[in-house]
Amino acid sequence: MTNHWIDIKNTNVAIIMGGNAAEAHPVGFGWVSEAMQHNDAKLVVVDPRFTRSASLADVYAPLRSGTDIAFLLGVIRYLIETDQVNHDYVKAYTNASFIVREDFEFNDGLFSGFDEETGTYNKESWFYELDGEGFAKVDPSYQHPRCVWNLLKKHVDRYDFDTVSNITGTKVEDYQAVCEVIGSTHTHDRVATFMYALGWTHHTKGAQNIRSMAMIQLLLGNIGVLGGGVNALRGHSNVQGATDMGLLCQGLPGYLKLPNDNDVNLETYLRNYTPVPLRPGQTNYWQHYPKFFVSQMKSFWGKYATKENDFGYDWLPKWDLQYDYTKHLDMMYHGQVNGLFVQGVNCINSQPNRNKVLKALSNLKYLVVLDPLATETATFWQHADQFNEVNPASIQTEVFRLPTTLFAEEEGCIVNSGRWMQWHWKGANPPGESKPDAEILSGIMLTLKQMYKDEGGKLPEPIEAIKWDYHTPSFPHGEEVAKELNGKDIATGRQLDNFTQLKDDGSTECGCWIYSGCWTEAGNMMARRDNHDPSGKGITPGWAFAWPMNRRVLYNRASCDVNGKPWDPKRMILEYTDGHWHGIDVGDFNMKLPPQESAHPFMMQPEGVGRFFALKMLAEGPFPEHYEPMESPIGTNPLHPNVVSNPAVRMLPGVKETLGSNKEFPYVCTTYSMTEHFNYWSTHCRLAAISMPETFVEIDEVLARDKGINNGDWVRISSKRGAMETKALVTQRLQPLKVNGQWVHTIGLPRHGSHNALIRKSFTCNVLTTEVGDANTQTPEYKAFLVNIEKAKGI
Amino acid sequence: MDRRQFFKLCACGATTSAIAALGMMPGEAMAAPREYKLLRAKETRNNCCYCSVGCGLLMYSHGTVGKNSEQSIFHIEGDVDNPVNRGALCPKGAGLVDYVNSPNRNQYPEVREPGTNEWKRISWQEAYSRIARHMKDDRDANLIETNEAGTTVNRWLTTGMMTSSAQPNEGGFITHKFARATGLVAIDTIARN
Amino acid sequence: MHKNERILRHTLFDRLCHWFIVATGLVTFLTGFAFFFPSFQWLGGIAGTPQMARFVHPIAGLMMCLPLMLMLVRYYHHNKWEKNDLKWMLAIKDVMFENEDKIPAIGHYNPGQKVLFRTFVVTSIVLTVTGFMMWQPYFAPYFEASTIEWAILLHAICAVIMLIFVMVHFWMATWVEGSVAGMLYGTVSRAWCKKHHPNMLNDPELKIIKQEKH
Amino acid sequence: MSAQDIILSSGTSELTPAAQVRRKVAKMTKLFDATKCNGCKACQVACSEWNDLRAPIGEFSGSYQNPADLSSECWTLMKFHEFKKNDKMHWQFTHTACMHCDDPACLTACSTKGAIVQRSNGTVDFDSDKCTGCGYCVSACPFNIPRLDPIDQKAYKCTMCADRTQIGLEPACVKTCITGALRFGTREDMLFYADLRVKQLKEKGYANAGLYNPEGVGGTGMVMILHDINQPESYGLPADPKTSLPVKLWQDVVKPLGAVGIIATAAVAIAHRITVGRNIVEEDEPAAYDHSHDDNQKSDKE
Repeated sequence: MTNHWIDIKNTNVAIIMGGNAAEAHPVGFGWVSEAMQHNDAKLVVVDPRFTRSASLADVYAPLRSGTDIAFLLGVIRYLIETDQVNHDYVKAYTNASFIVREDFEFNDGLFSGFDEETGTYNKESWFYELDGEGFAKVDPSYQHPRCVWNLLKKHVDRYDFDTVSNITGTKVEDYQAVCEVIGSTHTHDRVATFMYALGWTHHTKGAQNIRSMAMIQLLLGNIGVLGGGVNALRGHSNVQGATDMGLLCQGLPGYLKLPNDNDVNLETYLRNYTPVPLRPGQTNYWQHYPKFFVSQMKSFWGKYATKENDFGYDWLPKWDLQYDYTKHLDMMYHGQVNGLFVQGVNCINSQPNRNKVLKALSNLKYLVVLDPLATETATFWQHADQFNEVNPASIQTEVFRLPTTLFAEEEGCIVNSGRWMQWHWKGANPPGESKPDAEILSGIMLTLKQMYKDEGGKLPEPIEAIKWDYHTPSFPHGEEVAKELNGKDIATGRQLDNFTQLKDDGSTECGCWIYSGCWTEAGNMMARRDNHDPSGKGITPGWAFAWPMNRRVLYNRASCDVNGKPWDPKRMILEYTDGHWHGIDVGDFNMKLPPQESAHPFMMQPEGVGRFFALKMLAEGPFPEHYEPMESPIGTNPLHPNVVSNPAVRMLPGVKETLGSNKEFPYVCTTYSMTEHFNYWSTHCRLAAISMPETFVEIDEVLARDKGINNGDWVRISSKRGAMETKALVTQRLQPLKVNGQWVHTIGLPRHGSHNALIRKSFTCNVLTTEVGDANTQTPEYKAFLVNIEKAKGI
Repeated sequence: MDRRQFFKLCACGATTSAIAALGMMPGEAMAAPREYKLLRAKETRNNCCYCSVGCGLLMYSHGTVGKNSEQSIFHIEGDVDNPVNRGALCPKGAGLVDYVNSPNRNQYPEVREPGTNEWKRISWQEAYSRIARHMKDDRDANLIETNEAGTTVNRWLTTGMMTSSAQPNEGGFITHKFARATGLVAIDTIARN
Repeated sequence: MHKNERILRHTLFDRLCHWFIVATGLVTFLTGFAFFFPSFQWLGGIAGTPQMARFVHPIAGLMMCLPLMLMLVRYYHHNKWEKNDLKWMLAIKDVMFENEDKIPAIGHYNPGQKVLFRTFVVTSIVLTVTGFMMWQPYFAPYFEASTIEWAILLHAICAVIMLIFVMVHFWMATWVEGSVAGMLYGTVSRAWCKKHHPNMLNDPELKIIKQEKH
Repeated sequence: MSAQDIILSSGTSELTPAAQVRRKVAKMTKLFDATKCNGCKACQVACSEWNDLRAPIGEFSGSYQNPADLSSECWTLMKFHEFKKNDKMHWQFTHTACMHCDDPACLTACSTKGAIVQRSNGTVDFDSDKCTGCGYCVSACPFNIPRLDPIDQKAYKCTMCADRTQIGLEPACVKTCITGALRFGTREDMLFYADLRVKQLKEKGYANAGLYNPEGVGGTGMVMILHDINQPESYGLPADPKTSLPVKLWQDVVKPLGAVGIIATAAVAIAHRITVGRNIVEEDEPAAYDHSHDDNQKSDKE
């Protein structure tokens, strides 16, 4: 979230699309409710299903799953067409006026530089035209035919109401109603917020879904202001923290990059990731990359990180490919992997294509499961009727199941969607011999260290060097690690005040630069519990700590104009008066600078502005484009039949054969979470199991009639990957949509099945889902895939 | 009073007492509400472990923090001071006490030996040693120190790690150090799905 | 000879039935009274606790009603409406004030007793049926709430009527000397018959028990 | 809690009213704003959690509504109603729990003294110690709320968290409610707030919005704001709940008449006995009668 949960109360229009806040983030939705009652806000819900969010919406529009980009680009076209654009904002704070290279093209669904063979783009042409000094050329008058504004207008021109309606299945009048409400926020005194979650990311073009929305927000001037923003409603309680901690195949803590094979040494590495400004006078904050990285290496290797050995740079593994989970699982499936650690994840229920996951796990030599609960992943080798048909004797995996603590039994900090780092305290001892993850991993690490010391082995240096100098090395306390994350001056041992004090000479250590300031000499900032809200705008500076710098609204420089005057005085975050900045939040810029010099609110970008044109950031193009899901119910793309689906999607060998066609599998299936459950955890919780004891599948009345299915009947759902049986819920909340001349039925499948918990034994939806994922993040397609459904006898 | 009257009186008295004993006596207690169950229970602040709203919790546990009492959590409700939820909790959060006390919690380190069909309880030290042995054998055999171009890459691809997105940051950082120090590249979180 | 004759009015079986009904009826009415007038909840104490009273009441009620119905069947032939009955009813004032010469002769049962009989027939059937309908937790769940409410009302009405008739029955039985003894020991004297139920002596099936003198 | 916190008690009458409240406290009311509810079930779960209730884990019953019905282990249940009106989808949710009527039919119908009471703050509570399990409250409740427990055979329902409210806290369901659909406060405050909200809804185009506070039961301790007050049935609520005719007849007619009848009968009988005396048969040979007892017994045994 660029903003935070409470800030939603300041909005005028809340758009829930690609998410279902009322069900998946209920307490967050409470702030929508607050806005509706106290700020007369309108709620717009766009979803294939009439959800519990939709039940309270002022405007609801159904759309076909997987067509969000068409929907949103149509909104952009509508806004430009009707001139409902916040021009002051767009001119000052976006790259609308920037001129794009001459060789950039978009033809028939493909951007310039596509390589058919590899299925990837050469992104060379997706860039600004530079002048002699290396700065991007701009044309503030928008006269240049290749300025971003004109390219954008041309790009979205195809998405008129009828085209959008034809693709999405949304009725034109519903669509228009949504457009009008969104458009109403283009003025300075009205703001819209978009709330999205897995409904947008679980697609083969998830990142572009979000970009499309971000572009709308830029057009309307809604980013960086109170009640606005781009608000990802993240899933798990600390998935924000896990991402901050860089627990991804190409990441390091604090959004630093894990080096790849091209970053042959530290010097090259730092050069590659330290950007140069693209416009004069930029803050270009990533210029400090070396300070962040070197300080992090000091926290990794301690005294072993010296200038002479490039601060231990070579001990970091380098990647040659993106070894995300899907890729690694594919390697597992093909017998190329021996071991897997699974920490608090129920892979066999949550990873796509269950049958493949099962086979892949069976190929392992050892599997270590750290989990508070008895998950199906740890017992994948156990036969369980039709739910897990295996022969234990034939599975040679050695499985360790290690009991871990839960939130209630440990102290530490978790980060919510609004980037609040909230410290929590231990309330009781865990059951049996359970231990926190950190203690277990320390136990293994210390044993490993000893083994390398005793026996030697391949590359023992990093294992020896890794800094484990905690008071009790076998159990690093949360407090110690939190201090390590904040960083300190090595010579004096003083905790740093914030990341501006970091140095690239090895004199400071800091585990995660964005967290710096969370545990200073003044103590644990995350444990602060002053809920005072002096401005009444929901900014509680004394409650916990929000990274970075205790800043509650990101990009807040964009809340005022170039001269430092708030666009809307009622939404003042910061204001420049009497030669100083005043305000209710920590400025997201150098507050020592006068307004004209800080008027590049997106200071992490080398050009300081928001991008309609995304340059080389994304895999499938600098502009979003509607592509059909990999399994399309209409089998074509009405915009460009030659390029049906996302051309940049990674297709691992053999995966193409696991995709079904609309002939065999005519219905769109979409999976989702329900209010009563949280993934596969709460299935072990009695109260949750009572309130939703069994999974089911939702189908519309027309399809039910055609198939002779009554409410409560058993049905069999099949995809190219597998089949499952469950009970049907026949409902009016789903409806067939007219798409490209045919009726498309959507089937809704909740994801909370389990055969090993307190709820009734059932299949999990990943029996059906495909591992094909987003071209950038590889997040698998869980929201739009094809299935067939028929009446069944039942289990 | 003659003898007859005396007996009559006694009989009356006995009857009255009998009737009273049958329930005519006044003084029965009126309906009292159940006693407030949190009196003196230990209160601990925490945050919900489910979604990312980060709702504040108040957890109530049995026992004082005295040396002889083993605390166990018996009630969890919203923290009214927390500005994000102001005491409210969703159905999942409202039922957290059953999650903490789920009958399906793991209790001990266990191992399932290859090809068998059962769990075997082991000690923590045995678990550490056996896991570290697996790791070392695999790492020593499969760590790639340089690529074809001769660049030092030090990656270990034959073991992977799915990391938790519910553990605190501190655990996350330890996890990261654990993974990168050994050369693991294939680490991922459920953040992707 | 004549003086040692006794006339059989109630067989042993009927007497056992009657006193069994008295016993179960006492429990039923006391416990029922406790529900009807919660101020008299202590009457339910006869069963130990109010909960036990609630548990016992339907069982005792059933144990009362089943033999009662049996008796009603057995006594049916005595309770047919006869010619003189109306006259007797019109002369009720004389009955009550013992102007015996003005009372028409009647048989085994007088019309007052016949009315009592009919009331017991009706109320015991209604009480049984409605009792089942409101019997928690076994039978009540099979009925609609609104049906049960009417059942409860009818049950109460019938119980009150039955109680009043039981009181009348008790009043009359204790008024007419020899009646209680008749129900206890089965026989009445010829004089008693002549006085209260003269036509009974005309019954061809009249059973006379002769007693040997000491 | 002393008797002085009770306004009404079952098994009392106008002749013998319950001890009258001495501790004057404000009447408290729970407000359920159906126009703000999204059916998340937090209230349902929080109720079970606070009151230590665990209904059996059921099965899918063709709806989001789980458990399928209220029970002695489920005092608050979210009910789901979906329908289309004027081609617009409606999904309405009803927070189903005790309405805490001002004139509670359950209390009127209760067969046991003090088993149902109305506390001075207006909440209607069951005293399971006294409950005999007759089920009269179950059939009398116009909202179909109380349920008998299959094990202890006592009636249970929402207590408005009497253990919380007595020390000044809100009920668990209200505390946990996310959207503000549930509120708790003095009756005055809640009616004031409801009035404002209904006006706001009318301005927003819900011409029939209104407050469900049925007069038939003297008003309720849980009032509800509905989109369409003319159609409470669409929320599964009775249009005109009240103490039913049979219960009223039973309490107000049959009981007093019965009492009169019984007393009158007894009075007449006693008067008759005193005035007329016993009806004695003059035997031909009175002496013979005295012997007859023993003889009769013998004769019967023959």
